[in-house]
Parts: sequence; structure tokens; C-alpha cells
Amino acid sequence: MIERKRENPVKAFFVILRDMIKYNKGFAFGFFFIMLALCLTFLSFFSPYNPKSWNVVPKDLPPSLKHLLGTNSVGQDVFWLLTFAIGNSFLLGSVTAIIASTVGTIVGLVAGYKGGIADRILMSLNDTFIVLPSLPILIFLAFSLRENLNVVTMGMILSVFSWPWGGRQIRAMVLSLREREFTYTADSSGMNTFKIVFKEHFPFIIPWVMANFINTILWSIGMEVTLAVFGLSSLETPTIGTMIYWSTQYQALFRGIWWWVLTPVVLAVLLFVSLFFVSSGITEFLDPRTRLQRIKARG
Amino acid sequence: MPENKLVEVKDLSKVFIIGGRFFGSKLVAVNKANLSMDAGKPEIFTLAGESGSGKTTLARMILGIIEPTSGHIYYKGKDITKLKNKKQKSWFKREVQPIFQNPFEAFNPLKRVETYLFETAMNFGIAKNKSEAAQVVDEALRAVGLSLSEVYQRYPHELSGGQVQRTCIARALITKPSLLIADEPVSMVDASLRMSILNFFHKLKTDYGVSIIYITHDLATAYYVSDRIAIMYRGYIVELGPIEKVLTNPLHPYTQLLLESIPKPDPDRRWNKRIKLADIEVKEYMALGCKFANRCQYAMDKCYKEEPFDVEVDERKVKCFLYSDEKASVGSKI
Amino acid sequence: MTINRVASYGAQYLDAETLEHLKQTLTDLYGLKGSVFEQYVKFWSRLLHGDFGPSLAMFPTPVMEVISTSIPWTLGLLVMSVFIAWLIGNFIGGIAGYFSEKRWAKVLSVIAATIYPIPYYFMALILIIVFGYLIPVFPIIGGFSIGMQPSFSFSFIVDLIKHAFLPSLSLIIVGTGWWFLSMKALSSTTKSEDYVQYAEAAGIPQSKILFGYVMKNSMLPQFTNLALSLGGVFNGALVTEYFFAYPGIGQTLYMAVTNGDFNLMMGISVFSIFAIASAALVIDLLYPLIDPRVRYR
Amino acid sequence: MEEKGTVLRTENLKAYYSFRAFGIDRNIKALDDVTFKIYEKEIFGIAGESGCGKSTLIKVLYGLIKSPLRHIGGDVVYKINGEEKSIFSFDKEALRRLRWNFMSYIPQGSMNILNPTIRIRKQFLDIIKAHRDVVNVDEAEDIAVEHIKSLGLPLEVLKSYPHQLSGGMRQRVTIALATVLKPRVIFGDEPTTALDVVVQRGVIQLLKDIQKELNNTVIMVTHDMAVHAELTDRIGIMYAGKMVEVAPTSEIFKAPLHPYTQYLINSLPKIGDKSEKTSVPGSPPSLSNPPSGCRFHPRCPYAEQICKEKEPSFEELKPGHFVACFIAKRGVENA
Repeated sequence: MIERKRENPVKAFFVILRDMIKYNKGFAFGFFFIMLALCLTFLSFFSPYNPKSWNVVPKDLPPSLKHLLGTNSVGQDVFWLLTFAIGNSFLLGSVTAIIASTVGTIVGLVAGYKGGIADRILMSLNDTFIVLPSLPILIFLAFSLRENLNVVTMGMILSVFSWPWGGRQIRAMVLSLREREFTYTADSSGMNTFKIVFKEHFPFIIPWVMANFINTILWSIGMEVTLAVFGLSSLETPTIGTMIYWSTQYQALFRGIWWWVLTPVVLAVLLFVSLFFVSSGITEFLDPRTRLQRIKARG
Repeated sequence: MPENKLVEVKDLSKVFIIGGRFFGSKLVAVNKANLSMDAGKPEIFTLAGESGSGKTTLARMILGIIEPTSGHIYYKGKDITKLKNKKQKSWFKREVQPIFQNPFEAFNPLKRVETYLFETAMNFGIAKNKSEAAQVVDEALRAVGLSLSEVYQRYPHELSGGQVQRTCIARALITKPSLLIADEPVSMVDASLRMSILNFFHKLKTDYGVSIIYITHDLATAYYVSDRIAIMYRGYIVELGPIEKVLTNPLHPYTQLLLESIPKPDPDRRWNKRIKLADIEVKEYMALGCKFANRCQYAMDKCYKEEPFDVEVDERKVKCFLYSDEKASVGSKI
Repeated sequence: MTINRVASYGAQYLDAETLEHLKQTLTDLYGLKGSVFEQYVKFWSRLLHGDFGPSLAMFPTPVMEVISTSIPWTLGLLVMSVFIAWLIGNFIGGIAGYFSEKRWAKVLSVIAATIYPIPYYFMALILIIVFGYLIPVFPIIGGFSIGMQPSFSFSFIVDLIKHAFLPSLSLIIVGTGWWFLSMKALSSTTKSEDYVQYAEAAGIPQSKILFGYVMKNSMLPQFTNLALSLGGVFNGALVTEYFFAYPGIGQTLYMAVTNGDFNLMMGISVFSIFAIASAALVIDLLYPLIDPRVRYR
Repeated sequence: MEEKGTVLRTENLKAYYSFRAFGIDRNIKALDDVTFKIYEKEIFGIAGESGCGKSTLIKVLYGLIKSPLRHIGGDVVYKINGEEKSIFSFDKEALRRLRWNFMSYIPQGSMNILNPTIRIRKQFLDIIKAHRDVVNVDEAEDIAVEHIKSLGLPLEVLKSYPHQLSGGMRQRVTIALATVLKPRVIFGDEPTTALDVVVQRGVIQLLKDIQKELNNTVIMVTHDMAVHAELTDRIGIMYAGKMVEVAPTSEIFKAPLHPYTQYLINSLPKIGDKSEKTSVPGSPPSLSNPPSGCRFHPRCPYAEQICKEKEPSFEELKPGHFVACFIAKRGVENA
């Protein structure tokens, strides 16, 4: 009997990652920038200053060797503040994305596999959440929870409006996968529903879940900035949103302290673009059709 | 239910609701179908008809994939819509196995083909461990003229259409089923390989005692391989009987038209009669009475009003008023 | 219930006596007497009549009046920018999708993909930095110049457009990126449809195929997408207005939040849900008019 | 065949599909050294299995070469108004003008051949206006109405959208579109496949009528040998990117010379004939790495050493009967 050559999943992951970086420039850019951002977050552990205390450095200094990105009007070092802000924004985005992806995936799977009334109810709910203007309602929620706002509760509030996109997509996929002939083959091979979902259908669904996860992080970070602009965020915690909030509160732009405003704005823009490139890279590259092409190309 | 029947389909109907979230229209895909196959006497039974005739829906109901709207399906005396526990369901799946139309769609394109063979061997308790399974799988593959080493670690696209289709059949054979339901199994297979699969069906019947329900639109292959045939039209079985009788001396006007229209692979016997196609398709699904009445040259008033019933003529059942009164003078009518 | 929440919020800023007084006034104003069930029914009937009570921040102006003065600004900004972005994005995207192998189409895609993920208001901030500092051509604050009298005079309209320019530009730039990307994807799919291949084989001129076949058919789903995107653009408009101190609903909402004006917040939420949902519904209902496949079943 | 004029001939035609995916290049030799002739006023059938290159051949003949398909070598020469011209000598605009005026194309029947958002009338007008200098819409419309009438189709179809028509009617409309400007050459790429048999018969009947009426050339690709028997005058059999046999239809069915054709014909099931049929052993070869010598030799029961080493040339062994096979050649010469 021939030995079954099992592919090492870790090795397979790196092979895919290497290919994606090699053949998709957008993905490569996004991937490296996010890695850089994560390194900055890591640096925050070595920060000489506590991000929550004010007046630890001289105010309003322009960028210099001592203060790489200058200091702000409340006496904080912008660079070290930034290292915390990235980390917190990432944490916030991840909380939202974990909740939203879980709920969205479950809703999509249930609606798709159960069908019938469950499907109709879930999808009406889903579509309602997509069409509704989320901001006024989120403001409402954040306003009610104002006293208890921190990065994690913010993430939870934001997840209320971010699950339906994934749900809709996954349901559509399940519906088409369910009717594929190989599903019937799997069924008559005696595989139970659990096995069919996870072994047969998940390879098709996973790329979308991953891409959706990253898009949700993107959306969540952006939305936090919005709420922060309205003063509805955990204002003493440094995030990209609160950095912008304080800089506008202190009229930094009009007073010429451009490094205070520009730093979070430029970083956020780069981050958004990177996340988007990574997520579209994943959908494009892990799309079963492309994946098939790759399998074929390797022969 | 009599135990001597392998399959018995009684007044089976399927109604689909199509279009519209609120006001969908009804489509009767299968209308009160009746057929049966004897146990202990393996045969190849063809379900033939054009697209939309309901042949695939009927087959999928027998397979248990689609739930019937009304009627019963008995398999070895058991009503398959009422199978209760896991054990019974697993028994039924083992007994009745499907073969699908598009061999490349039948296997997940992202997975290697032998996965399904091993799954089948393991899940139904046919093999206890991997090496035993490998033996079972290899045996099944050899039965269809392949071997495990030929398909091992291959993706579906790395094999030819004929090879994948034979692998599909091998997979279905692992459970040693009594009934195979093959939906257009050769329509996507190249002509040069088609006959080998049909010949294999024949061998399955004679050597392994497997009965086969063969679903096709191609009457020539049906004639070649099968023993009995049911012709379907717009959800109805309009004619059912021995293949030789139905295809060489068709009784139902629709069967006659169908047979007339098949191009023959013989340049000396081209059509000389002209046919007229319907200008605008009439909604035949909606029509009262016989669905074929609009296109039938023998149509009588009654055909537009009443639904015809099965008449036993010349060893077969025909759903046509032409034969309802005078069973004897069949020949003269045509 | 609303009042209790208002009261609890007010507790931070007001002393006990004033608070009690306020509570009394509000209870009277709302007629919050009778059983809980009665109150509940009344609350919803008021809501459905568009009566959210008085605004707290601009007491005693009714919430609906506050909202209705700011609506024209938001509506104008939104309608103009959504339409312009939709038209430009779809037009360029459609062409780029048809010529997707061309170099310029690829360059455009990269630009669009870079712009699209940026939230609307970030674009607003960037525009403020660019046009407020580097090239101060356009005003970056307000709906019209202070001291101007609203009239139908030429100078006023020019002033109006000048002030609306940057806020709508930020919405347009990002919106165009999004419509470009989605339309490009659609039209490059349409391009490989059988009927386009057939039209090419039939020797129909390329311009005809591009506009009459590819663009026309790809536009159809974009109408539905327009309905789905309204909520998001509305969000963006709210924050953009804040950055430009544009006197629309966004600015009003900001004021409501900073003043803890619960009634106004509620009013804006309910109103915007209603407005966006009906706009989406209207677009959905109009769809059969443009797609013959739905019209002639 | 001196008495008949040639309308089209190919010379050592080669066309490959080139893929470049994830750093790996692949060439699929879909057409390799194809040489044959098509005469005026005949229905020429091209038969073969999926992946034998028959659809590619039609694309190349029709000048529809698009990436990843590439023209590698050889020529396609048409006789247009008595003048011989290579299809590769035309520029884009000239090629566009050639289409529908001189040659037209009927695709495989599918839901999506006709633009779903325009009426059939508009589809006709678009095509007529693209090729004729019509002054106004009425003039173009007259041409369309006249044509629909002459084919015996109901005029209501002009007012319909494609989804309102049945599959058979749609396919007849496609045929009407292809013939509206009375082209000299009509290509059909599996035009009867995917149709129900009764409708298929109607479509074949329509094609025959049109050919008789216009007195032009029809080139018909289909894998269905029975359709060829019903419709064509001559047939070319393709195998793995090569033309292996060209002969009059009755000879192909009664006295095929190439072993592959023999298998193909003998394996056709017929109603009333239960005798055992056999398939060709083995599987079709991969076109990215075809077998050496004669491409059929791994599956051929008569294969000899020479078949593995040398490629057989495509020769006229009997009058009008071309075959590429060493064994067949020897057989004919010895007879």
C-alpha cells in the first residue's frame, strides 16, 4: 500500500503566503505595512511614558530626534502615543471582527442550511441591518453606555452593525454549495452533515470568512474614529480615533501643530488601504477558481 | 407492502413553487407517477424524456434527496420517506447509490478523488481501518477497470472524464448496493468512451445482480442498455413497458414523435417528412387534460378536458385516450 | 422612560431642584400619566406621528422643527454627491472593466482601490489640510458666508456652491472609488458573457458593444447597490458635515450629543431610519422599470 | 474535385493556447498542422470529441483569435469574390466588415446568446446597421421583417425579449440573425447541442432550408455523429488537435479508413440494434504533451513501430478521401 503523503498544514500556509506576496503586489504592500504596524504595537511595551498621563514631555514640539513625531499640546510624545493607539485600534477591530464574524458565519450557515422560515427571518433581519443608517443608532448606543466605554465594549457595540455583510455572503455560498453534485456524493458516501459542512464546504467558505474578518477590522477602526469625533469613545484610551479627537479639540491644525493631526490620519489611511489590499488579495487568491488554477499550474 | 418488489413508486407527485416571494406559481414536476421493479430479478430501467419532463426529479425522489409532495416510495417494502433512525437511513444509503451526470462536478474539485472512496468504505462500516479500506477501494476500482494506484492522490481535473466517471461508479459500488440511480451518466462523457460505461452497466446487472435506474434523454443508448423504459412528458409517465416494444412500436403519440425526431447515424435514412414546431410555446404545464393534446395529431375533444389514465395495451401502460376503449385494434390507429 | 434617562443624564450637570423642576415640566409636556401600557401606546403613536417632543438643547423648539431646518442641507449635499459619484464611478468603471487588460485601466484600479477603503470623513480631513492650508481656495467652514443673506441672487448661489464644494468633494472622491471598483468588476464579468462575445463575433462596432451591451447591462445591479449603499453614505455625510461645520443633520447630531439632547438624538435616529429605508424601498420598487427581465415575466 | 470551387482552405494551421499562471507556463497544442479544403455550396461537418480542437478550429477559421489562444503558424485562405485572401491579412476593421456580410456564426444554443435587456428587433437592427449603410431605421427593419417572414418564423418574436422565448425559438432566432445578410459561409458551433430532440430536428430542417435557399457553404461543428449523418455532405474527423480523416459523409459512415473513425462509427448505438458495441480503449491524450508520432497510436489496436516514431501525413488515399494513417495507407495501396 502506498503511503498517504500528508501535507503539513503549517508548511502549506507558508507556501500560500509566499505565493500571495510574490504574485500580488497590493497584498505584499498591505501585508508588510500591517506587519510594520504590529511591530510598532510591540514597541509600546517599551514606552518610556504612560499613555494616559499628561504633561510628561514639553508641549507642542515639532518632530526631532528626541521626539520622532513631536509632542502634542497636552504634553505627550506623539510617537509613543501612536504605538499604543495602533495596538488599541487593532484590539478594538479584532473584538468587533471576532464577534461579527462568528455571528455572521453562524447566521449565514443556519439560514443557508436550515432554509425555510428560519432563512426568511434571518435574512430580513440581515438586510434591515444593512440598509439602516448605522451611525445615529451607534451614537445612541455609545451614548447610553458612555460611562462604561473601553476598547472592548466599543468593539462589542460596533459589532452590532458589522455582522450582516458576512452573513449575507456566506448564506449565498452555502445555497450554491448545497446544490453542487459533490455534496450529494459526499452524502451518499455516508458523510454526516457536520462532516459535509466542515470538510466539503468550508474550504470554499473560509477565504470569504477571512476576507470578511479583515474588512470588519477596517470598518470597525474607521467607525471608532467616527464615534470618537463625536466624543463617544473611551477618550482617555489612546486609539487612532481619540488621537484625532484630541487634536481637533485643541485646534491643532489651525495652530500649526500639523504632526499631531497628520500622524494618526496618515497612519489610518495607510492602514485602511493595507487592510483592503490584504482582504481583496485573499478573496482573489483563495477564490476556489484561482486556487484550482494554482493546483493545475503545479500539476 | 409486498416484499418481492425492490422499488415500488405509488402515485408519486412533486410540486415546486417557482418565482415570486408571495405569489409563486405551481409547477407539477412529477404527476402521480407509478412504477415498480422486482426484487431478485435485476434489470436496467430507463427513465427517458426531454428537459423539464420530470425524470431527474422523480429519480431524486427515489434517491431520497427530494421529498415528495404526495405519494409513496417503497424500497424493499419500506416507505423511504418514513425511515426513522440513523441505522435505517444508513441502510437505505448503502442499498441505493447515485451516479451523477457531470463527473467533474461529482467530486469536490479541491479534494483528491480517493477521499470519497475511503469515506464510503469507512462510514458504512465496510472496512475497519485504512489498510482494509484501501483493499476494498482497490477492489471496487478494479471492477471498473481502474486501480487505486491510478487515481491515488489525483485531483478530479487530473483524470479524464471517462476515468472520473468510472471512479464515481466504483465509489457507488463499494457499499454493494442493490440499486444504482444513474442520472445522465454518459451525456458528458466522450463518445469514444461512452460505450465502455454502458457495457459496464450491463455487466453490473448480469454479474453483480445490481438493478439500475438509468435516466437519459438519449433513446439510442437506452435501447442499447436497458430492459424496460418509462417515457416522461411534462411530469407524466406517458408510456411504460419493455424497451423493445416501446421503442420499436411506440403507442403514445408523444413517444412516436420523439422516436421520429431522433437523428439516425445513417446518411441513407435521412428524414423525408417535415415537422412543424409550435410557433409560440403554449404553457403546457397549465393546460387541462392531456399535456400533449396541443401538439397531438390525433387529439380529440376529450383530450383537452380530461386527464388521460393508464391503459394496459400490449404488455405496457399507455396514458392516452386512443387506447381506452378498443384495446384490440391498436395497429390500425397509428 | 425617556425622561428618566434624560433626567439621569441631566443629573451630571444640574442641581437637584432644577432637575426635579425639569422632570415635572417634561412629564407634563409628554402627558406621562396613566398606566405603563397607556404610556407605551402613546409613546409609539407620538413616534409614528413624527412627534419627538421638544429639543432639549434648543428648548422649547420641537425636535421635528430642528431636524427640518437642517434637512435641506444634508439632502442637498447627499443627493448631489451620491449622484455625481455614482455617475462618474459607473462610467469610468464600466469602460475600465471592458478594457481591463489595458495598462491605464490597471492604474485606475490601483488608484480606486487606494481611495475606496478610506472613510469619507478622512478624505474630509485630508481636504481640509490641503485646501485649508496649502491652497486656501475654498471655504472650509459653514454652509454660506457669514453676513450673506439667503436669496436667489447669483452671488449667493456661487457662495453656496463654494461652501458645498469641499464637503461634497470628499463624499464624491471616495464614492467614485467604490462605484468604480464595483462597476469594473461587473462589466468585466459582463464582457465575457455569451451575448457580448456573440455581438463581437457579429461584427457590431466596439463602441456600440461597450455602451449598448456591456455598460447597459452592468448598470442594472448598480441600481440595487445604490439602495444598499445609502446607509453608509449617510453615515459619511454626517461626519463630513461635522468637519466642515456644515449646517446639516450631522452638525445637529453633534450638537445633540454634546448637549445630551436625548430627544433630538432619538428624533434624528428614527427620522433617518425612516428616510433611508423609504429611499431604498423606492429604488427597489423602481427596479422593474429598468430591467425588462423583471418587467415582462 | 476540380468541378467544385474551393471557398476556404487551410495550410498547416497551428494555434496554441498559452497560459501563464503563478510562474508556470503551459502550451496547449489545440491545433497542430491542420490542412484541408472546404468547397462552395456544401455542408461540411467537423466531428470529434471534447478537447479535440474542433471549436478552436472554428474560432481560427472565423478569425476570432483572442488571448490565451495564439496563432502559431500556417494559413487560412478564403476565396472572396474570386480572389484568394488570407484571414491574417485583414486588419481589425476589415475583419469586422467581412463578418456577417461574407461569413457568419451560429453559437451553441444557450440562455445567454442574445442580450437579455434588448428586444430581438433591436438585436437585428444593431447587426444590420453595423454592416449595411442603411439610411434609416425603417429600412433596416424591413430587412429584418422580410427575413423573419421568409424563414417562416412568427413576426411576434421581433417584439419579444429573449427570456420570453422558448429555447428552440431562441436558437431559431440566432440562426435567423446569422443569415439575415445572406452570407456566403455560415459557421455553426454545436448549434443543435443542448436542444430537445424534436426542437433539434426543427433546427436542422431550418439549416438545410437556408443552405438550399442561399446556395452557400455551411460549416457545422458537432460531436453528435447522428446529426452529421442527417445534415452534412462531407465530414472532417479531428483527434487531439489533428485532422485525421476527411471524406464524403456516406463514406465516413460506411467505409471509414482511420482506426479512430472506425471505432467512432462502430460504437454508435442504434435503436433496433442490440449487438455489443465497444469503446476506444484508453483515454484521449493531453494536448499539452501529446504522444509522439501518430497521436492515436497509444489507443490504436493496429499500432506499429512506425506509428510511434513518425507522424503520418494527411493524404488523399481514395478520390476525395483524405486520411492520416500509415496502416490505412498500406491497406488501400495493397487492395
